[in-house]
Amino acid sequence: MVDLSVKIGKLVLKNPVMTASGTFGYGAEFDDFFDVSSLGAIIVKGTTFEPREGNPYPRMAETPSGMLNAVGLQNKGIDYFETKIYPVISRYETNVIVNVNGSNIDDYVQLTKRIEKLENIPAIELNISCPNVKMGGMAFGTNTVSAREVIRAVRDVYSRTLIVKLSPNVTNIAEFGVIAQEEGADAVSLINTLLGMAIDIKERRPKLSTVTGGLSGPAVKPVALRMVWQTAKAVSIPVIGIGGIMNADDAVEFILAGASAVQVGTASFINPVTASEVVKGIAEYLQLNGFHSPGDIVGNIKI
Amino acid sequence: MVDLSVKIGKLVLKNPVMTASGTFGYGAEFDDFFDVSSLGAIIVKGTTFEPREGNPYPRMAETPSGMLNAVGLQNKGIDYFETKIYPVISRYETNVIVNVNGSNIDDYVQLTKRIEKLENIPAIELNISCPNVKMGGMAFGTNTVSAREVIRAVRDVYSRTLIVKLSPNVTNIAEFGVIAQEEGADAVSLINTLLGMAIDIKERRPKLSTVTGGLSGPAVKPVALRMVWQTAKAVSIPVIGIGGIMNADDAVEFILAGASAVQVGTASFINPVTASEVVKGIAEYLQLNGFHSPGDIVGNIKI
Amino acid sequence: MGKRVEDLIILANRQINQGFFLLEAKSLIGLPVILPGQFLQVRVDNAPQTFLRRPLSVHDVNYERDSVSLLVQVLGEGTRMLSGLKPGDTLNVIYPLGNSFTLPGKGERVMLAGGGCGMAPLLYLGRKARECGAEVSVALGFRNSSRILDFSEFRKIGEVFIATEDGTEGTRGFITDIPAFRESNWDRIYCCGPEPMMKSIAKAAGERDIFCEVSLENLMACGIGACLCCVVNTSEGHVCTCTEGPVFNIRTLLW
Amino acid sequence: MGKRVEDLIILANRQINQGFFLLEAKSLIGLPVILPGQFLQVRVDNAPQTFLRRPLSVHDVNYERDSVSLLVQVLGEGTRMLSGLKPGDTLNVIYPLGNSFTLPGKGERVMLAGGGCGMAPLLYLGRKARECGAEVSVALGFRNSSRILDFSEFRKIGEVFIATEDGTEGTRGFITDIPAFRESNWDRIYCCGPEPMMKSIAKAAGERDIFCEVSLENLMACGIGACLCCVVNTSEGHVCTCTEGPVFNIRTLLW
Ligand SMILES: Cc1cc2nc3c(=O)[nH]c(=O)nc-3n(C[C@H](O)[C@H](O)[C@H](O)COP(=O)(O)OP(=O)(O)OC[C@H]3O[C@@H](n4cnc5c(N)ncnc54)[C@H](O)[C@@H]3O)c2cc1C
Ligand SMILES: Cc1cc2nc3c(=O)[nH]c(=O)nc-3n(C[C@H](O)[C@H](O)[C@H](O)COP(=O)(O)OP(=O)(O)OC[C@H]3O[C@@H](n4cnc5c(N)ncnc54)[C@H](O)[C@@H]3O)c2cc1C
Ligand SMILES: Cc1cc2nc3c(=O)[nH]c(=O)nc-3n(C[C@H](O)[C@H](O)[C@H](O)COP(=O)(O)O)c2cc1C
Ligand SMILES: Cc1cc2nc3c(=O)[nH]c(=O)nc-3n(C[C@H](O)[C@H](O)[C@H](O)COP(=O)(O)O)c2cc1C
Ligand code: FES
Ligand code: FES
Repeated sequence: MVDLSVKIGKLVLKNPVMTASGTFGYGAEFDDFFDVSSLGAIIVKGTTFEPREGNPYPRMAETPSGMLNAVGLQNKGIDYFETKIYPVISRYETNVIVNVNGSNIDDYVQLTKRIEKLENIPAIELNISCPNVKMGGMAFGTNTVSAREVIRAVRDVYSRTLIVKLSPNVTNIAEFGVIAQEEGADAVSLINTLLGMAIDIKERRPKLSTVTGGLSGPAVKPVALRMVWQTAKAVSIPVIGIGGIMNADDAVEFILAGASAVQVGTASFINPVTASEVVKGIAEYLQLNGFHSPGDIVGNIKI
Repeated sequence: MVDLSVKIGKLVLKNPVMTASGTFGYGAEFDDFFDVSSLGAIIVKGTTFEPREGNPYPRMAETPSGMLNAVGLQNKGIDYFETKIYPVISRYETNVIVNVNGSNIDDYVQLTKRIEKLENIPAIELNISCPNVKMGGMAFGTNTVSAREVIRAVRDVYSRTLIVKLSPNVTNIAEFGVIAQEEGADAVSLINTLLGMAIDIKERRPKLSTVTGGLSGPAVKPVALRMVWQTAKAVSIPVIGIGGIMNADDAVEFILAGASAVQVGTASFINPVTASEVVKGIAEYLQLNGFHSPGDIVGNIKI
Repeated sequence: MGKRVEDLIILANRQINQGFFLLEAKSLIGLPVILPGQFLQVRVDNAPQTFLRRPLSVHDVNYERDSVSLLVQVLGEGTRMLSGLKPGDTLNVIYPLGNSFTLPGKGERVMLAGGGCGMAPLLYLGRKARECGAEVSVALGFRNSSRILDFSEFRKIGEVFIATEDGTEGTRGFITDIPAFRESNWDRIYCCGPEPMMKSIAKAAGERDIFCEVSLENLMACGIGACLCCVVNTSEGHVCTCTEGPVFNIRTLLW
Repeated sequence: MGKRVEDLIILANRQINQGFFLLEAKSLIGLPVILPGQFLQVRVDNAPQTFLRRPLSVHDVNYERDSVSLLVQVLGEGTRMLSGLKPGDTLNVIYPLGNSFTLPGKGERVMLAGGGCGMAPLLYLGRKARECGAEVSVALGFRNSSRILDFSEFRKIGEVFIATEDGTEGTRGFITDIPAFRESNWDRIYCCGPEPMMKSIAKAAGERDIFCEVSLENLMACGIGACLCCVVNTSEGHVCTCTEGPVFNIRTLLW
C-alpha cells in the first residue's frame, strides 16, 4: 500500500500535490470540477497588505508550450481577505496556504502578522520572486542581501510553516535556497516564472502592457527541473517543485529530481482537473514500481 | 526596394540571417538543401585548440517545444580545422565565422591567434556561455570578472570583428553586454542555451549523460527576446538575437526587440531550409510594411 | 450552475463564408442549462501553437439534439484546426462559462447589433428574447457584400438590417449609420463585434440613454476566474471578463 | 547523392500486429536512389511533444510505384500519430539519409538477423542481396508467438527461422539459439534490433570471425550530421550515427 502523505515543516500534507499561487484562484473556481480538499494543499492567490488593481490589460500572451502573464498581484488586500475570503476557504479540509507579497520589508512583515492570526492558514509561501510588479517582488529574490533580509524579518514574526518561493531569474538559485534555510525557512518552492517577452509584429508593440512578464508552462519545465535538482542538492529542508507540470509523469520527474512535493500551475487552466489527476498518477507510479511513499523516490535517480 | 544588408563591426552581411554555432555543422551538411552562401553569415561549430571528444552518449533529449543537448564541444581542434575544414569552407561566398571556445584564458587566446591568421574568417564569436563543458565555457560567462578578463585577452590579440556570445543563465544579462562593449567587442550575440534537465522516469536516470544540458528551441524564445530587449537598451554595439527562431515572424520579433541580426539554431534540424526562408520572410515583412532596411525596425516597438 | 469538462461530438461543420465555419457539437450526457451570452473554452488538440484553450461563444443551442452551435472565424492556428473538424470528431470543452445577457421584458423593442463574427452570441440571445415576448430587430455590419455571413436564422426572429462599409449591400457605412438603428427608440441594444464597433454603438446608446449590453472578447487563459488575465477596467476596478462578463452593461465599462 | 525535404503521399497504412504498422508513401516527383540501410527523418505534425523529426528505416522500396515502405512500432506520441495516417495524407520527410549495408558478393551465404521492429531495414537489404546473387537466410526474434510480425515478404527472399523467448513458436530463446544461426558458416551477418540482441549477435559473429554489420538506432536531433547528438563510440572516437552510420561494422564499435 502506498502512503502519499508528506511533511513540509510543521505541515502534514495528505499527498504531495499543491496548486501554484495565482493559478488556482481561491479554490472555489475549481469546486465544480473536483473535490479541492483532496489535494495536499491549496496555495491561494498572491496577497498584499493593501488592495492592488494589478497591471493594465493585456496581461497574457500565449507562447510555444507556455504562456506569459503580467497580472501583477491583483488582489483586494488583507482586510478583504480576512473578512470575505478567509471564512469561505476555511471550509476546505486541506491546508490552505497564502502567498505573501510586498513592496518593502515592512509590507511583508505586516501582512505576515495578520495572516499568523488566522487559525486555518497553517503556512505561508513568501513570494520574493514576482516578476510583474515594479517594486519589491523579484527585486528581493534576485539579490542575496535583500532576500536574506526579508526572509529573516518574516521568520521573526511567523512561527508556523514558512515556505520561501524562489525566483529562477538568477545565476545560482541554490544559493538562495541556502539563504532561506539559513534564515530558518521550513521549505523552499521553485520556480516562479521566468522573465520573458513577446511582440506583436503586426502592431509592432509588446503583447503585454508591461512589456515583460512571467513565463510558465511546459516550456519552462527543463529549467525548473534543473533548478530543483541543484537546490535539493544544496539544502536539507524540503524543496517544492514547480514549473510546467502537466501530468503525473511530470510531477514524478520533479520528485526524482529532489522535490518533496510539487505544485500544479498553468496546467489547471487547460485541464482544471490536473492537480487531482496528478495525485492519482503519483500513487500509481509508486505502486507500479514497488515504492511505498513519495519519500522513497525523492532525489532517487542514478547519476 | 528593400536592402537587407547590415553591418556588424567591420563585417558587412548581405542580410541579417546567420546560423547558430553547433546547429549548422560546417555548412556542408546543408549544401543539398539550399545555397548556404545566400545567408548573411555561417557560424560554424564550436572549436577548441585541442581536439575534443565531447560528452558521452546520450547527448540529447526532446522537451516541450524544445530540446536539451550536451554535445560538449566535440570537434577535431584547430590543426584539423586549418588543414581540412578551412579550405573547404573558404569556398562559401559569405562570412564564415568561427565559434571560439576554451577551458582557460590561454586556450581562448591561442586559438584566436591561429584563427586571426585565416584570411577567410572575418570574425569570431567568443563563446563564454557553453553550459556543456566542465571547465571554462559558462563559468566565464556567468561571472563578471572572468567574463571581462577573457574578452579583454581575446580582444588584445584579435583585430577583426569580435562577437561575444552571452549566457542566459545569469541574473542580469545586460551587465555582461555592457562589459563586452567596454572591452571593445564589436557585437554581442544572445542567447546561448538555458541550463536544463530531463529525467527518464521509467529508468529513474537523467536523460543526458551529463545530467544537465542546454535548452534550445521555441520554448526559450520568450526568455531570449526579453534578454535581447534588455541588452539592446543597455549597449550601443549591435546585438545579435538567438533563441527559438523557427520562421521569419520570430526573426522579426527579435529585430523589433533590438537585434541587428539573428541566428537560426535548432530550427535547422527540423527544417534544414529555415535560415533561407527567414531571409525571404524578413524581406517580405519589410516590403509589406513600407520599410527599406532591417535597420528601420531594429528596436522599433511602441512601448 | 455547474461547469464541466466534457468531450462533445461534432455533428456538423459547414463553411458559411471564406474563413467562417459553423460547427454543431453534441453532448452525449445531455446539455446543461446554457444562457445566452455564455461561452465555452475549447481545447485545440495537436498543435504546439495552441497551448491554451480558445473561448468561443454559444451561437445556438438545440436541447432536442443536445447540441450547441459555434460560429468560428479562422484567425490563427487554433481556429484553423477547429475549422478542420469532421463529424464524429471529439471537441473537448469547459462549459457553460461566463454570465449572460439580461433578457428583455415582454413587448420591449430590442436591437441585436453584431459585426462579422460578433453575430455569434446574438442568435441564441435573439431566440430567448423572442421567447420573452420582446420584439427583435437585428443589425449586422460587414466589410462588404462578399463578407456577409448567412443570416437566415436571424430572419426567423426579426427584421434584419445590413450595413456594409463599402455600401455594396444595405446601408453604406457602419451599423450606427443604419436609419432604423438611429431612428427607432430601442428599449435595449445588445452588441458584439470588434471593439471599435462596440464602442461606437455604446456611445450612440449612451447618448440616447438606451440600455446597452456588450459582449467582450478579451484574451483569456483559464476562462474560469482563476488567472486574472482577462480583466477589463470598470467602475469597480479590474474585473474578470470570463466570470463577471463576457457581457457588460456599458455603464460599468470605463470606455 | 542529394538529400531532400519532400512531402510524400501516404498510399496505404496497415496494422500488422498490435502496435505495428506498415506505411507506404509515394514520391510525386520520383524517388531518389535509396540504398538498403538508409533512413528518413519524418516530421510528425501537430503534436507539441514531437518537436523533432523521427528517424525511420527504409523497409522496402518500390521504384515502379515510386514508394517507400516504413515499418513503424508505436512507442510514444510520434509513432502513435504516424500510425493514424490515412491514404492521401502527406508525410514530410528528409531523405535518403545515412550510409548503407555493404552488399554481399555472388554466392555468399548471408544471414539477416532482426528482432521485433529491427526487421525494418532488413527486407530491402535482403532483396538487394538476392539481386547480388547471395544466398539469403533470415532469423527473426520475438517475445512470443503473439508478437510475431508478418514475415511473408521475407519468405520470398530466403528461408526464415524464428525464435521466441517463451518458445511458443520456433526455437525457444534468442536468435543466437537458433541452430541454423549457430551451425551454418555464414559469410555475412546483418543485424538490427534492440541493443542487447545486437550485442549478443555481434559477439557470436566476432567469436566466429564472421563479417557482421549492425544498424543502430541512436537518438537523433537532425539526422544530417549537423548536431553531433547521435554519436556512438568507435575505434575512431565519437562518430555520428546519422552520417557514418546507421550501419556499422561491429569491428569499429567499442562494444
Ligand atoms: C468570450 C469570448 C467569446 C468568443 N467567441 C467567439 C466566437 O464565437 N467565434 C469566434 O470565431 N471567435 C470568438 N472569440 C475569439 C476567439 O477566441 C479567438 O479568435 C481565437 O481564440 C483565436 O485563436 P487562434 O488560435 O485561431 O488565433 P491566434 O493565433 O491565437 O491569434 C490570431 C490573431 O488573432 C488575434 N486574437 C486572438 N484572440 C483574440 C481575441 N480574443 N480578441 C481579439 N483578437 C484576438 C491575435 O492577437 C492574433 O493576431 C471569442 C473570444 C472570447 C474571449
Ligand atoms: C536510424 C534509425 C532508424 C529507425 N528505424 C525505425 C523503424 O524503421 N521503425 C520504427 O518503428 N522505429 C525506428 N526507429 C526508432 C524510432 O525513431 C523511435 O521509435 C521513434 O523516434 C519514437 O518516437 P515516439 O515519438 O513514438 O516516441 P517517444 O515519445 O520519443 O519515445 C517513447 C519511448 O521510446 C524511447 N525511444 C525513442 N526513440 C528511441 C530510439 N531511437 N531508440 C530507443 N528508444 C527510443 C524513448 O526513450 C521513450 O522511452 C529508428 C531509429 C533510428 C535512429
Ligand atoms: C497567471 C499567473 C499568475 C501567477 N501569480 C502568482 C502569484 O500571485 N504568486 C506567485 O508566487 N506565483 C504566481 N504565479 C507563478 C506560479 O505560481 C508558478 O510558480 C509558475 O506559473 C510556474 O508553474 P507552472 O509552469 O506550473 O505554471 C503565477 C503564474 C501565472 C501563470
Ligand atoms: C546541438 C547544439 C549544439 C550547440 N553547440 C554550440 C556551440 O558549439 N557553441 C555555441 O556557442 N552555441 C552552441 N549551441 C547553442 C546555439 O548556437 C544557440 O545559441 C541555441 O541553440 C539557441 O538558439 P535556438 O533556440 O535557435 O537553437 C548549440 C545548440 C545546439 C542545439
Ligand atoms: S481568463 Fe482566467 S480569469 Fe478570466
Ligand atoms: S542526429 Fe544530428 S548529427 Fe546525427
